[in-house]
Amino acid sequence: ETGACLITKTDTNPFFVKMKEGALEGAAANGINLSTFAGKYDGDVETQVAAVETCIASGAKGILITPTDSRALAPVVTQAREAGLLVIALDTAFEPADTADATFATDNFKAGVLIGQWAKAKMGADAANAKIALLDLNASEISVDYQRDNGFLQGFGIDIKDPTDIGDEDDPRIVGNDVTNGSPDGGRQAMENLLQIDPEINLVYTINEPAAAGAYEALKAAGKEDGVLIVSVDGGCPGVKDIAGGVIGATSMQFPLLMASKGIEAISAFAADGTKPQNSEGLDFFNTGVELITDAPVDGVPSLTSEEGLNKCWG
Amino acid sequence: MTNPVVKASGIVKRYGHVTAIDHSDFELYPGEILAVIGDNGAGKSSIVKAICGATIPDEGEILIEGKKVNFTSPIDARDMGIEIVYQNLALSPALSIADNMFTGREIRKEGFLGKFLRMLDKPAMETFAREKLTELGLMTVQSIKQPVETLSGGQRQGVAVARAAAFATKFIIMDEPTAALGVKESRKVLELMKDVKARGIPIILISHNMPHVFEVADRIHVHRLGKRLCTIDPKDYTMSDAVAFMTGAKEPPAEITA
Amino acid sequence: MTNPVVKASGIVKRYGHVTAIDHSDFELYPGEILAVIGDNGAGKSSIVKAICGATIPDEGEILIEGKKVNFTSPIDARDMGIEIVYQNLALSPALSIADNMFTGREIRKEGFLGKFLRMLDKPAMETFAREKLTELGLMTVQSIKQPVETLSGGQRQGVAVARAAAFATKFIIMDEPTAALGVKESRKVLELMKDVKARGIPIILISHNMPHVFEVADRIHVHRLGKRLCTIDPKDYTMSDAVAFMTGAKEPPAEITA
Amino acid sequence: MSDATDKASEGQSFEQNLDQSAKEVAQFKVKNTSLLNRIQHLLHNNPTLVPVIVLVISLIAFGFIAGSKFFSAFNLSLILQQVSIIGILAAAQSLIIITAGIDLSVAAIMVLMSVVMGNLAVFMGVPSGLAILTGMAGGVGAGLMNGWFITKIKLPPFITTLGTWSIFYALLLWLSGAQSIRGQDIDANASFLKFFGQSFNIGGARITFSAILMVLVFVVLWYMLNKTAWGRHVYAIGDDKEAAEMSGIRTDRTLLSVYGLAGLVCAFAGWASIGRVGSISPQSFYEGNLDSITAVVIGGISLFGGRGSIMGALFGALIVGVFRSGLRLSGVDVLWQVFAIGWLIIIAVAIDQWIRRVSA
Amino acid sequence: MSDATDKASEGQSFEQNLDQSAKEVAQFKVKNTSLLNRIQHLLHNNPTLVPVIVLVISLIAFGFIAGSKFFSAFNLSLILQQVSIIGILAAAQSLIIITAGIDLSVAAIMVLMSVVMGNLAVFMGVPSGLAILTGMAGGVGAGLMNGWFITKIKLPPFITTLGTWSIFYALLLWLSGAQSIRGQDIDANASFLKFFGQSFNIGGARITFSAILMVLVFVVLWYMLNKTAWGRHVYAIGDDKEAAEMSGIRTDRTLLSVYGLAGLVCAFAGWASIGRVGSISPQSFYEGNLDSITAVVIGGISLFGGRGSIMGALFGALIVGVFRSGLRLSGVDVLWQVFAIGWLIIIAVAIDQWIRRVSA
Ligand SMILES: Nc1ncnc2c1ncn2[C@@H]1O[C@H](COP(=O)(O)OP(=O)(O)OP(=O)(O)O)[C@@H](O)[C@H]1O
Ligand SMILES: Nc1ncnc2c1ncn2[C@@H]1O[C@H](COP(=O)(O)OP(=O)(O)OP(=O)(O)O)[C@@H](O)[C@H]1O
Ligand SMILES: [Mg+2]
Ligand SMILES: [Mg+2]
Repeated sequence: ETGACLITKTDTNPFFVKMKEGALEGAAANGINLSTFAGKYDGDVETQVAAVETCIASGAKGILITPTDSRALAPVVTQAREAGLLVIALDTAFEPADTADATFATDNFKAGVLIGQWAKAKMGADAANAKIALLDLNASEISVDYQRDNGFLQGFGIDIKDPTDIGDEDDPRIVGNDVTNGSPDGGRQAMENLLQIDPEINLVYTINEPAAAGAYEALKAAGKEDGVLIVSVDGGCPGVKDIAGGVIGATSMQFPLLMASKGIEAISAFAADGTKPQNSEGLDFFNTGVELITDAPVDGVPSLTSEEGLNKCWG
Repeated sequence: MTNPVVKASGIVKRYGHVTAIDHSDFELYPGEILAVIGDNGAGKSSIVKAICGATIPDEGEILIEGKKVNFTSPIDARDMGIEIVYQNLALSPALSIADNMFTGREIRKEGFLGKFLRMLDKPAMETFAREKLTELGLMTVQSIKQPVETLSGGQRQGVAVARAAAFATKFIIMDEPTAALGVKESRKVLELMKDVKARGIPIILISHNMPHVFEVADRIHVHRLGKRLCTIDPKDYTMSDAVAFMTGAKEPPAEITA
Repeated sequence: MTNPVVKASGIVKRYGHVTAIDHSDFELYPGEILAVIGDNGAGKSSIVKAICGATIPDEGEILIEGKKVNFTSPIDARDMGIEIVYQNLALSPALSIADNMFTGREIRKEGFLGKFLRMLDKPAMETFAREKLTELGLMTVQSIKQPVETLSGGQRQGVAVARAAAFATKFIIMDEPTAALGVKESRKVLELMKDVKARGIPIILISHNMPHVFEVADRIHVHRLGKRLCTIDPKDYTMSDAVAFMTGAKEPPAEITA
Repeated sequence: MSDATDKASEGQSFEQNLDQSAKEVAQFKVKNTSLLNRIQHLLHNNPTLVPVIVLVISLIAFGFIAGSKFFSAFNLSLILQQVSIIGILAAAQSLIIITAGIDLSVAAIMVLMSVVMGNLAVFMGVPSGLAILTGMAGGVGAGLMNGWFITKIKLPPFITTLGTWSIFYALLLWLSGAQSIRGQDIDANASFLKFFGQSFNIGGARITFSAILMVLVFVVLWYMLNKTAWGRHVYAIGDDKEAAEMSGIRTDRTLLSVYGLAGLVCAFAGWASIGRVGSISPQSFYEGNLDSITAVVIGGISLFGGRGSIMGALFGALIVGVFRSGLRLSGVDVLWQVFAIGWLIIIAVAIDQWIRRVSA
Repeated sequence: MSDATDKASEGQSFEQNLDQSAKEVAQFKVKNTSLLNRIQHLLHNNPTLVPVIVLVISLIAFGFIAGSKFFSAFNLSLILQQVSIIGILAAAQSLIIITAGIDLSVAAIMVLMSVVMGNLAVFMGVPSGLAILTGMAGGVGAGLMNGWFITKIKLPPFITTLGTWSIFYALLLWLSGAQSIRGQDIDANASFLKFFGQSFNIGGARITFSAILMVLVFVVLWYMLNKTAWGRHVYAIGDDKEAAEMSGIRTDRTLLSVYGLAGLVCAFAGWASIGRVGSISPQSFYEGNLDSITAVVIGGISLFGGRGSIMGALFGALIVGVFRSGLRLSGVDVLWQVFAIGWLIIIAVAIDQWIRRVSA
């Protein structure tokens, strides 16, 4: 029986929980004995390193990993590959990407760009006077955080300066950044704070949909829920329902189940005859795709409705 | 002879290599003041702690009013009306004098406030506490709301003694109650003990003060090397005999050894 | 008259509403045993603590051997060779007897181990500690490695007294050193005090035990209501006079009040 | 027999004049009652005033730094509202810290109970009231579980609640599938869960019910701790558990009641958090434990137990809220906010210590 | 004068026979020395054996549950290696907990110093040795900063290190720009930083230098704590600070040295972590504080200070490592791993408590 490991960033984020479910299903179908591991929090390098080591020790054939730090995990992953394991990065690429044998990921920057473009088109002429609130993840600015944030701003047509830095922009339309820890209570508090700085905010970027839900509550409490656009990234089912319910204007949907099942297939193939997966053309990773979900489609940005989204959403 | 209030036999308590009580017996009779004397470290505190449940002996049997008891905590003893003045006093340092005096039997306000809101009647408790301290002659306590940790050593001891004397119904154990007290305050404690005895409540008094012991005790239990060496009647023996027995300078005559 | 070793004047210490020392004076002369007596809470412990830096007085001046001192911690006093037996003993409960006796002046092994690896010479410290306890007649301490918290009240006090007597070079303050001690052990402490005095080291003795005080003291400082009421010579006054002065039963004659 | 005379029941000879000794309680004239002196005494007798002073100072300071936006009635009421959940948790935490314990599981209990209420009311069709009652009972149960380990198995509170924190956290992830329950679903099926999210306006200030709940919780607990025998026992246990036991307090029973009550308060916080956050998210309040402990300590309650007033924790929570809000409004970058809050925690407590020392 | 006779310097009359009193040290025959009794005495005198026993039991248990994979020399050495960083942190934490303090900033100091070393050596061209020395000095400085607040400003250690934790954390995010330093870059410019990542094999086991460092740190600190005067002072301070001060220990100076030393140990942990992880990540070890405290408490060191052997923390760290590894290898779902670890913490400490109580 072929052994494989799935190492996710955390086991608390529904995104990774779904990824795990997808992987376990795929593993069962392919006759793979899958062990799962997770860090205790975003950025928990130590636990992921230990997990990779345990995988090597357990004689697994391959590892699926969402690296919690795209650089710091490189040495131990190299060890694993030297020990003959197939290593596939899911969701987040390593730096450089060829640290792993393959990467099955969403383009988080692209996901940001999509909602940025949508917001710009949706606001039309008002975009020039937009007042933007940016609700990010946390103070440590991990890659998902800056990629989504900067992608959104670029899509909206703002000069992002350093694409790996949050908050270095000087466009006057940006009211401010605040952190949410990706949870609704953080989203609400951050939104309240930014509203205090400028009550005229009319566009809100959020790191994920739970934060968006919290931001919406703050807007509602301030009686501003109608005039403000909220955009987000993830594509969890509650998020898609929030699109339908008018809470969120648009969100970029990712496909964790696809990443997981592709990953399992790749390991199964590798175990059978040693073939390694290929990247998408022109990219240094295999793109599992992003879809913009909105009930107010705009020209030039292809999108799905919330109804269509509900069939594809992952949680 | 009447039945003893407390009858303990064959009590043993060891801590690792250290033996604190070594097959000791103990009796307290109704209405008496029993003094327990002995060298430092002889095991006096240990044996009274075993009687009131503050330590659980390794071996032996304790009967209170003829019934076997197995206290697991001093609260069990207290519920039977046994009060103890511990050598280390057992006061809560940050609480006030009144709070300490009433722990576990606080006075509640009359009427609705007390019955339903369970509100404490602090003035009543403070008045009572002040009264008791005055009875002991502790006139230097300037504020009855002072936390106990700010009291002088003797003032603290006074609080512990007053508490025990006020609430006991079965018997009182006093472990060196006058050690830190002044001349006047010690005298008051001795008077208090006589009062308590007059109320019919027996007392176990541990003390190193021979004149005090010989003044108030009806019987003296001499403790030596973890066990009872003998019991003597203060009318039959002198202080120097007692001291000689307890320090091992003299062997007690066979008829009183136990 | 010779110059005093300690001369304190106008010392005041207040805690919120409570006055512990109220403009008190104090003197200790070379080679004497000075007894300090007074009611519980009179402020005896407070004034000696002020002298050795354990509390910092609000007002007043302290001279030691004629030089003004401003101790901020008892360590300053200790560095001058002043040792104190505190009423609450100041022992570290979880440490062994030997460790407690030597805190701050441990003995190190000879040679390389001691010099470079700074290794303690535990056997030497334990032998010394056992010797000192034996000198005090504390024969019931079964293991010298026992943590102090497992000792009986009197055994603990013995450890504190032995420590102070062994290391003092300037003077010793003893705050009720025999309170918890037995007859034999108290006697040994009194002998020890006489020895120390014979070595030329003066002692401040706080005690409620009048026979002890009158036996060893060269001079008696009577403390009342936070200040020195008078100083008496034990040869000129009886115990009952002293007790009467300290409890406020009698006014001392004008020539001895201070 | 040379000591025969000493046997006379009249005591030793030197005690003969004792009956003439003084009979009044000692009193001293205190001369200087300058203003400073009187303030010192006031603080000495009411140590809770210290965090109040720190709070006022920081309000004024941020009024200057962050400008009028900060000092508006609206913003001040917003701080109150933002603080309310952590404030309620801090009340539970205070109870436990006063007994010389510490509870690392308060936030996990809170979130777990909000998930329980939500699952029952939103997905399983249980009437909201019953769902809430179940959550409350669950909170008490979780608290009692902590208390049981601490009193019966004699585990240290720190390690117990470190363990149960993992346990509760795993349970809440399992129950929720790591997924949040949406605000709209709650509104549709169980709007009573959002009861504490309601608010009313007075003169520009918006007061939410959760803020009122917080104040109520503190007042009730303050009453219980200071005016009832139970409260005295709680302090005595925190002060010196062994002494408390020896002086007749049933320490185990009292501790159990404290942990159970704290669990109930956490469940209330969970209910209130649904109103505050608008949805139920298993990811919320992950650092709630540390935040609640911070509030308690800034409020002057000793981590060693037995000292400090629970009201301090309320002011402690408010101080943290004021710092956070003031820094955001002053436009400080998130990174430097973390930095500044570190300093401000230290400085706030240093001021507190300093004032206490001066007044000691 | 009626009491004239009492003035005789020969003492009171009843003391006349004292010179004949017994003169040997008390001794008792202890009859029953059954095996159980002797084991009890052994444990009583060597409480560190208790975590050792728990460790052995859990090793055996997981040997059964997780099978031969778990019990291989390789996996056991892997556990040692995985535990090494948290183990070193636990050594620093033990030092502080023995003084009745607690340090929430150990992990932040460690990561900050690894970032400092990395920045200097990799990006600024400073020779590795010098970069490491700077990091060490920084660790001492950070520790002294904690110690200064605690001794001079008299802040409680908990709140001090909660504050400095934020401060150090903000600094390390700032210094690193929240970016990790790549393993390749370290190899190219400053491979000495990875010194502790090296390893050698003995009979299937791979022993890394970081594991050796951990053991060394514990041995040295154990020696200092148990065989030198300084160590006795550290214990005395933790036991009762006021008594220690009164009996002549310069408590402030000793505490400062403890915090400085702990900072140095954290810096060593930082250096070792570079070798262990292979790169320098500002996000790693965010929960290192709690993990180190867990190890210390499971190792039987009292959070109230003054009691317990530092060696206990080593075994505590190993116990946690064994649990984690065993659960992982048994294929337990992550969620239920969290759940199980919660229970296992509680059960491990319960066993510890139980054995101690039996042997008391
Ligand atoms: N917890 C304990 N652990 C170890 N030994 C103990 C413990 N408690 C008491 N002992 C020992 O038991 C013996 C008896 O102690 P105990 O306190 O009963 O003496 P005592 O007669 O009351 O002495 P004192 O007059 O000094 O109060 C002493 O040698 C003491 O060291
Ligand atoms: N920290 C403190 N806070 C408030 N009051 C205090 C404090 N320390 C001492 N006092 C008060 O000061 C007075 C003097 O206390 P002190 O300990 O000096 O008495 P003492 O003469 O040594 O008595 P004893 O013979 O009982 O030991 C007492 O009334 C006591 O309550
Ligand atoms: Mg005793
Ligand atoms: Mg005194």
